[in-house]
Amino acid sequence: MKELKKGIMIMMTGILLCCTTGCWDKNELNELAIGELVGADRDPDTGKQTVYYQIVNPEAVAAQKGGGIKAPVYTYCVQADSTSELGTKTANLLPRKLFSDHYQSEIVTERYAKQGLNSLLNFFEKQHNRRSNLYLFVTDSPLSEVMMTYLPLERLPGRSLRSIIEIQSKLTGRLSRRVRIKDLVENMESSRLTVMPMISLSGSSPSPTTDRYEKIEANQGNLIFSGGAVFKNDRMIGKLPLNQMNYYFILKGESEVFMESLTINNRTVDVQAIKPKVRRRLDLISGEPVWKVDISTKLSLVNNEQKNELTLENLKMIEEKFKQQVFQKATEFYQESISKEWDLFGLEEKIKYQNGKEWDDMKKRGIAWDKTKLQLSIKSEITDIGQTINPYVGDNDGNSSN
Amino acid sequence: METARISTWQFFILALGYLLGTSFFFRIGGLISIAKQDAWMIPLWSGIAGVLLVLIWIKLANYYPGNTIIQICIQVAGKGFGGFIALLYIGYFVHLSALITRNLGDFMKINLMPRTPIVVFHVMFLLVICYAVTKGVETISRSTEFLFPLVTVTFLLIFFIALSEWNWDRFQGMFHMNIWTTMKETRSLIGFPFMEAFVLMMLFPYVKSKNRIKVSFILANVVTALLLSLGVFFTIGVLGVTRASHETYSLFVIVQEMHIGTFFEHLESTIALILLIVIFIKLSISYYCAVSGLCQLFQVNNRSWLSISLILLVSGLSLGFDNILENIVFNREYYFEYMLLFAVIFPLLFLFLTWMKKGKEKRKVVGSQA
Amino acid sequence: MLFIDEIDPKTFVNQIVSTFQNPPDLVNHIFVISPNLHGHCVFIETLVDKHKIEHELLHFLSEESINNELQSSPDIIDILQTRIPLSSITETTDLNHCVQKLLDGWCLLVIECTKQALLLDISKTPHRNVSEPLMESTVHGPQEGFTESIEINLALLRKRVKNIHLRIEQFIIGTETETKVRILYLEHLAPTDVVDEFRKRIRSIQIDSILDSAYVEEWIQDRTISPFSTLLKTERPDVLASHLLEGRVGVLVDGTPDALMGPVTFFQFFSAPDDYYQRAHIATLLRWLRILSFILAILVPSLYIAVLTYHQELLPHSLLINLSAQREGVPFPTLLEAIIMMITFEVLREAGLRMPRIAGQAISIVGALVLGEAAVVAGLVAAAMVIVVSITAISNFVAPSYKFGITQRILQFSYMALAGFMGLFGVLCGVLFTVVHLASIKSFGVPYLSPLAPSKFRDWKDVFVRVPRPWMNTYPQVTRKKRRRRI
Amino acid sequence: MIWFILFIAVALATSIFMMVKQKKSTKEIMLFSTIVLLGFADWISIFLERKFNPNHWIASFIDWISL
Repeated sequence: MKELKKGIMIMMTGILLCCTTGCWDKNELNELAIGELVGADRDPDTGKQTVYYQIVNPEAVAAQKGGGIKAPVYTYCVQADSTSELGTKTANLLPRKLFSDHYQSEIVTERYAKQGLNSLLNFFEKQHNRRSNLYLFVTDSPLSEVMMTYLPLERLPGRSLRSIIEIQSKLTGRLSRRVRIKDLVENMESSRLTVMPMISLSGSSPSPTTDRYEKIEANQGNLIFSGGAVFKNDRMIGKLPLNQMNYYFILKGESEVFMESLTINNRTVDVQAIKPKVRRRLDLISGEPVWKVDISTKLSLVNNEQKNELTLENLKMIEEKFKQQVFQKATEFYQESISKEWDLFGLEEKIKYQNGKEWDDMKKRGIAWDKTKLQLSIKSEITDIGQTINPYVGDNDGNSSN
Repeated sequence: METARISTWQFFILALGYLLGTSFFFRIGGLISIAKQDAWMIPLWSGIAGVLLVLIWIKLANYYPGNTIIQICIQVAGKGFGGFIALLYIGYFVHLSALITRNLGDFMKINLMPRTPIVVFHVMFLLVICYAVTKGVETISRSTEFLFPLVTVTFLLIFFIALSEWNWDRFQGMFHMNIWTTMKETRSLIGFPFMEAFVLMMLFPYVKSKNRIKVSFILANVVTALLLSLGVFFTIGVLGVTRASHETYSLFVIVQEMHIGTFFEHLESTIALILLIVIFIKLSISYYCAVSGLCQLFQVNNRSWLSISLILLVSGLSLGFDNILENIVFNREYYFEYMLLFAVIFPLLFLFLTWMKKGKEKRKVVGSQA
Repeated sequence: MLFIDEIDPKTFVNQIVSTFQNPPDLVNHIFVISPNLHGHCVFIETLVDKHKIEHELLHFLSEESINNELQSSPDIIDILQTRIPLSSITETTDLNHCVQKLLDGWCLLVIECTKQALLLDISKTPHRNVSEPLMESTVHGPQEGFTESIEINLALLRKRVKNIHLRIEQFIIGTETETKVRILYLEHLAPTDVVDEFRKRIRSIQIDSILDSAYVEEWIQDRTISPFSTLLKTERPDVLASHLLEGRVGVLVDGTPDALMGPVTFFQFFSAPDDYYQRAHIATLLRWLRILSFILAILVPSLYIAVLTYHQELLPHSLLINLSAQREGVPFPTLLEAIIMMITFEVLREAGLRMPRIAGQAISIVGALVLGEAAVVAGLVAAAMVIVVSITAISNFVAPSYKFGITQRILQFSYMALAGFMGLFGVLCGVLFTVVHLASIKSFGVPYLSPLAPSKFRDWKDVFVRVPRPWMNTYPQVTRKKRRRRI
Repeated sequence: MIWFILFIAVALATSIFMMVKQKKSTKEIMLFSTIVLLGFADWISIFLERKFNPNHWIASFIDWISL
C-alpha cells in the first residue's frame, strides 16, 4: 500500500508537471538584451523623457574568437512622455527582452537632476529586478554624446564608469563607494544632502565608431570625472568642485585614502594617508553647537622634491604643514557649505535628535543648525617615507627651466 | 495517534524554526516603519508576553498529559461543544496554512518570478509538505534538524557580508517613541509569531521528556525575541530606517544589494531559497496540525488521504487573498484579536473548566469522606 | 518418500539414478567387496573431486585388510564410518536427502546388504581464485576480494575476525536453487533487535531462485521504491569485517561476491575503505571532496539550467556575457540541450560497461570527439554545457559505491526536469522532497540521516571528519546498545 | 474550468475507488470526500470570481464584535 501511495504522489506530480509546462518566467540567454549602462534625460519644458540603453554585444566582449574588433555595445534611444510609456516604446525598438539586472551604472543629465529625480527613483525602487546599489552619475555634457561614445581599454562604458569610482575611492579619495542610487534614496526623506559624482565628456567630439580602437589617442571623447553634484532630497541644487571633494569625504568619514600636496621650502611634497580615522561628535559648548571632528592619520611620503636631507625636524615640519593646510582648507570648505546652506553632514538631523535640557534650551533660543561651528583637530604622523630617505640632489635648483 | 517520539532538542528546533523562521522575513520592515529607530525594542516586550503565554499553555497541557489541544477540547468541554471548538481550531490551522502558503507565493511572485501564476508555487510546495506530513512528525523534525544548520550558516554569512554597509548614523533618533501608541500599533507582533506558537501544543505528546518541554519552549521564545530584535537592529544599521520602512521585504533587499568583491553580486535568489526552507518548517508544522487534528477529532488512523485532500482546500484558500497589502493590513489590524481567541481565551476557558471539575471532584471526595 | 530400510538397497540406488533421469555426469560405480557383496558409489562427476574418489575412497575400499574386516563384521556401516579417511561422513536412509546431497557434490555409498546409506563430502566445484576486488579498488589496504564461493568468503572473513563471538546462521532459500544464505554478526556487539529483524526478514523471503545477493537485498531492505539503498554492498572482506566489528550484521549469499551489510546510514556512502588505511586528515579531506562531488553531481546540471533560464542575474557580469556569446546561435533551449548531452553521456557510459574491452578505445574516441569538440564546433551545444556534463560525470565517478552513483543519476535527472520547469524554486522543492524522503527512511530501525538528524554529536567522529584511531574509542551510538567503548 | 471539474471528478472517483479497495472505514472516506468537496467549492468560487476570503470574514466579524 505504501508503494501505491507513493505511486499516486509521483503520478500527481507528473500530471502537474504536464499541466504547467508553460515556464512563464523562462528566458533563454540569447533572448536577452543585457543592459549595461542606462542614461536618462527629461526636457524641462515639454516633460518628455529620453532614455538611452547601452546593450552589450556579447560576441564582441566575450573571450575573443578572433575576427576583428566589433562594437562592444549598442545604444538604443527611447523617447516618451511618461515612465510607463518608456517600457512599451522600448519593446517597440529592442529585438530582445531588456535584461536590467546587470546594469552597471546609471547616468542622468544635469537638467533632469535639477528638476528632481523623484519619479525615476520611485520607479526604479519598485522594480523587482533592479539593483539600487549601482552608481548614479550626473553629466553636464549632452547625454546623447555621452551615450554615443566608445571608450577604449575598458570597452563597456558602464563598467568603465564603475571603475572610475573604484579607482577614485582607492587612489585619490575624491569619491567614496557610497554614491549609489540607494544612498540617494536613503536621504530622500531627510535634510541631509547627498553628493553624487559628475562626469563629462572630454575633448571636442564623441567617438561613435569602432575606428577609435585603432587610434592611439585615448583622451579624445572619453568620460572623465569632473566633480560632485549636490542633491537635496531628490533634487540637484549645486556642484562641488573637484578639489573640494576629498575634504567632503574626509569630513564625512568615508575616505579610504586622502592625498594632499604641500609646499615646504618652496618645494612640493606630496603625502598620502591610507584609511584616515575620523571621529565626529556633536557637542554643545557654551550654548552653541559645535561639531568636533578628530582626524588621525598615518602619512606616507609619496613625493619629495626638497633639496635638503630628510631629517626628523624636516618630517615634523611636513606633519605640521599638513595639519595646517588640511585644517585651513577643510574649514574653508565647511564654511562655504554652511554659507550656501548646504547641510552636507546631516547636522540638522543630529541636532534635532539630541536629548537633554541644554539642547532644548538651544533649540528654544532659535539657534539653527547652520550656526554650528566646526572644531577640527588633526593628528598626523609620517610612518612611511618611501624607498629613498634623502632625495637625489640634481644640478639645478629645482627649476627645470634653463 | 502515531507513536512518534521527538527529542527535546528537536522540539526546540521545531519551535525556533516555527517562531523565528518566517517572522524574520516578514516582520522586520513593518516594525521599522511603525517604530522607526526604536523598533528593535518591540520584539523584546513581545517576547515577554510570549513567555507568559507559554506558561499558560504548559499549565493547561500539564493537566492533560499525552493529549493534544484537540483532545483537550473534547475532554474538557465534551463531544458537542468541545468538538465545535476543536473544529474551530482545525479551521484556524487550515487558515494559517493558507496564509503561510500565500506568503511564499507572494514572495516568489514579487521578487523572483513575476509571470508565473502564483498557484503553481502553492501547489508544488504543498505537494512536498503533504509528503512530509504523511510521513509524520518524526520525519518533519528530522528534516528540520537536518536543514537547520544550513539556514543558520547562511544567515550568519549574510550577516557578516552585509555588515560592510553598517552605519551608526542610522540610529539617530533612538528613544523617541511614544510607548503606548507604539505598543498598540505593534500588538500584532505578539500575535505573529508568539501567539501562533500555541500550534505547537499539538506536538507536546510526542516529546520524549515531558518536563523539559517547558524549558525548551520558553528558551525558543526567548531566543526568537532576541534574534528578532537583533534582526531589526541589523536591518536598521545596514539598510536604514527610510528604506526599510518602504520596502516590502527588507531582508531581501539587503541580500539583493550585498556583494562579495565585484564578482558575486546578485545573490538574492539564494536568500529566497533559505526563506523557502523556513517556510517549509513552519508550513509543515501547521499543515501537520490541521491533518492530525482532523485525524484526532474523527478518530482516523491514517493521515495520508486527509493530507492529500487538504491540498485542494489550502491552495484554494490561499488564492482567496487579494494581495500582499491586504494580508499586511489584516495582520496589523485584526490578527492580534483573532489570535486572542485561540491562544488566550480558549486555553483560559479550559483551565477554568478544569479547575471547576477538579473542585467538584474534591468536594465530592471530601463529602463522601465526611 | 522412499527409505532405504524399506526396500532393497539395489532398487534404492536404481531409484536414485532414475530420479535424475540418468544424466551423463551421474556415475554409479559398482565395486566388489566380496563375490556376493557389492557396493555402489554414486556421485555426479562434475561436482566432485574425482581424484579423492579414486585415490582415497576407492583405493581404501579395495584394500584387502578392509575387505576382510567388512566381510567378517556384522556392522559394515559402522566400520566404514569410522575407517574411511574422510572427515565429513553422515549416514542416512532418506532418498530425498540423498538426492539433495548428490546435487551438493556429495558421494553416496551404498553397500547392498545394509539398511543405511553413507554420504561423503567430496565436493569440488569450479570457482575463481581469490583476486583483487574489481569494483572497489583501493590504493592502500588489503587487496583480497570475495569470490563466488560462500565457503571461501567465510574463510576470508574468519581470517580477519578471529573471534569466538562471531555467529553464523545459515538459511536455505529459494525453492528451486536452494541457495545458502548466511547472516553474520558478533554476538557481543550487534544489537539483538537488529539481528532479530534480519532473521525475520530473511525468513520471510519467498522466492524460487537466488542467483545474487541483490535478490536477497530487494527482499530485506526497508523500502522497495526509493533511489536510496538501505543496505551496503561490498566485495571486500576487510570492509565487511570492519562493519561487523562496529556491531552491524552481514549477509553472505552463495554464488555471489557481494556481501550485504546493514543497518546503514546515509553518510556511510561517503566513506571509502581507503579512509581507514591512510592518515586521518587526508581521509577527512577526501571525505569532504566526496561530499562536495556528490553535491556537484546531483546539482550542477540542474543549477546550470535554472540559472541560465530563470536567474541570469546570479551570474557574474562577465560570465553572463561569455555564456551569452556562447549560446548565440545554439538552436536548442538550454533544458533540451542539457538533457540531450546528459543522455548521450549515459548512453556512452552504458556502452562502455557492456561492450567487449577491445572496442573500448573506439567508443572513447568517438565519445570525446562527439561530446567534446564536434558538437560545439557545429554549434549544436554551448561549450559551457560540455564542461557541465564533464563535471557531473567525473563527480559521479567519485562515489565510492557504484550503487550510490546510480542514486545520484536518478536525483540529477529529476532535478534537471524540475529546474527546467520552475528554476531554482523547482530545484529547491526537489531537494526538500529528497530531504524529507531521507528523513523518513529507516534502515533496520536506524534513522537514515543519523547521526546528523537525529543528532548524535559523539558519532560525528566518523561523519564529516575521520578522527585519528586513538580518539575513535567508542562505538557508533546506533549500534552500540551492548558496548560503549571499543576497549 | 471544465478541465478542472473533470480532473476533480476523475481524481475523486479514483481516490474513493482506491480507498474502498484499501478497506478504509466509511468515516474516513466521508471525511476525505467532504474536504475535497470543500476545496472544490472554494476553487469553483475562485473560477466564478467570487473569491472566498477568510480574512474579510474574520475582519468584519471582529469589527462587528467591537462595534
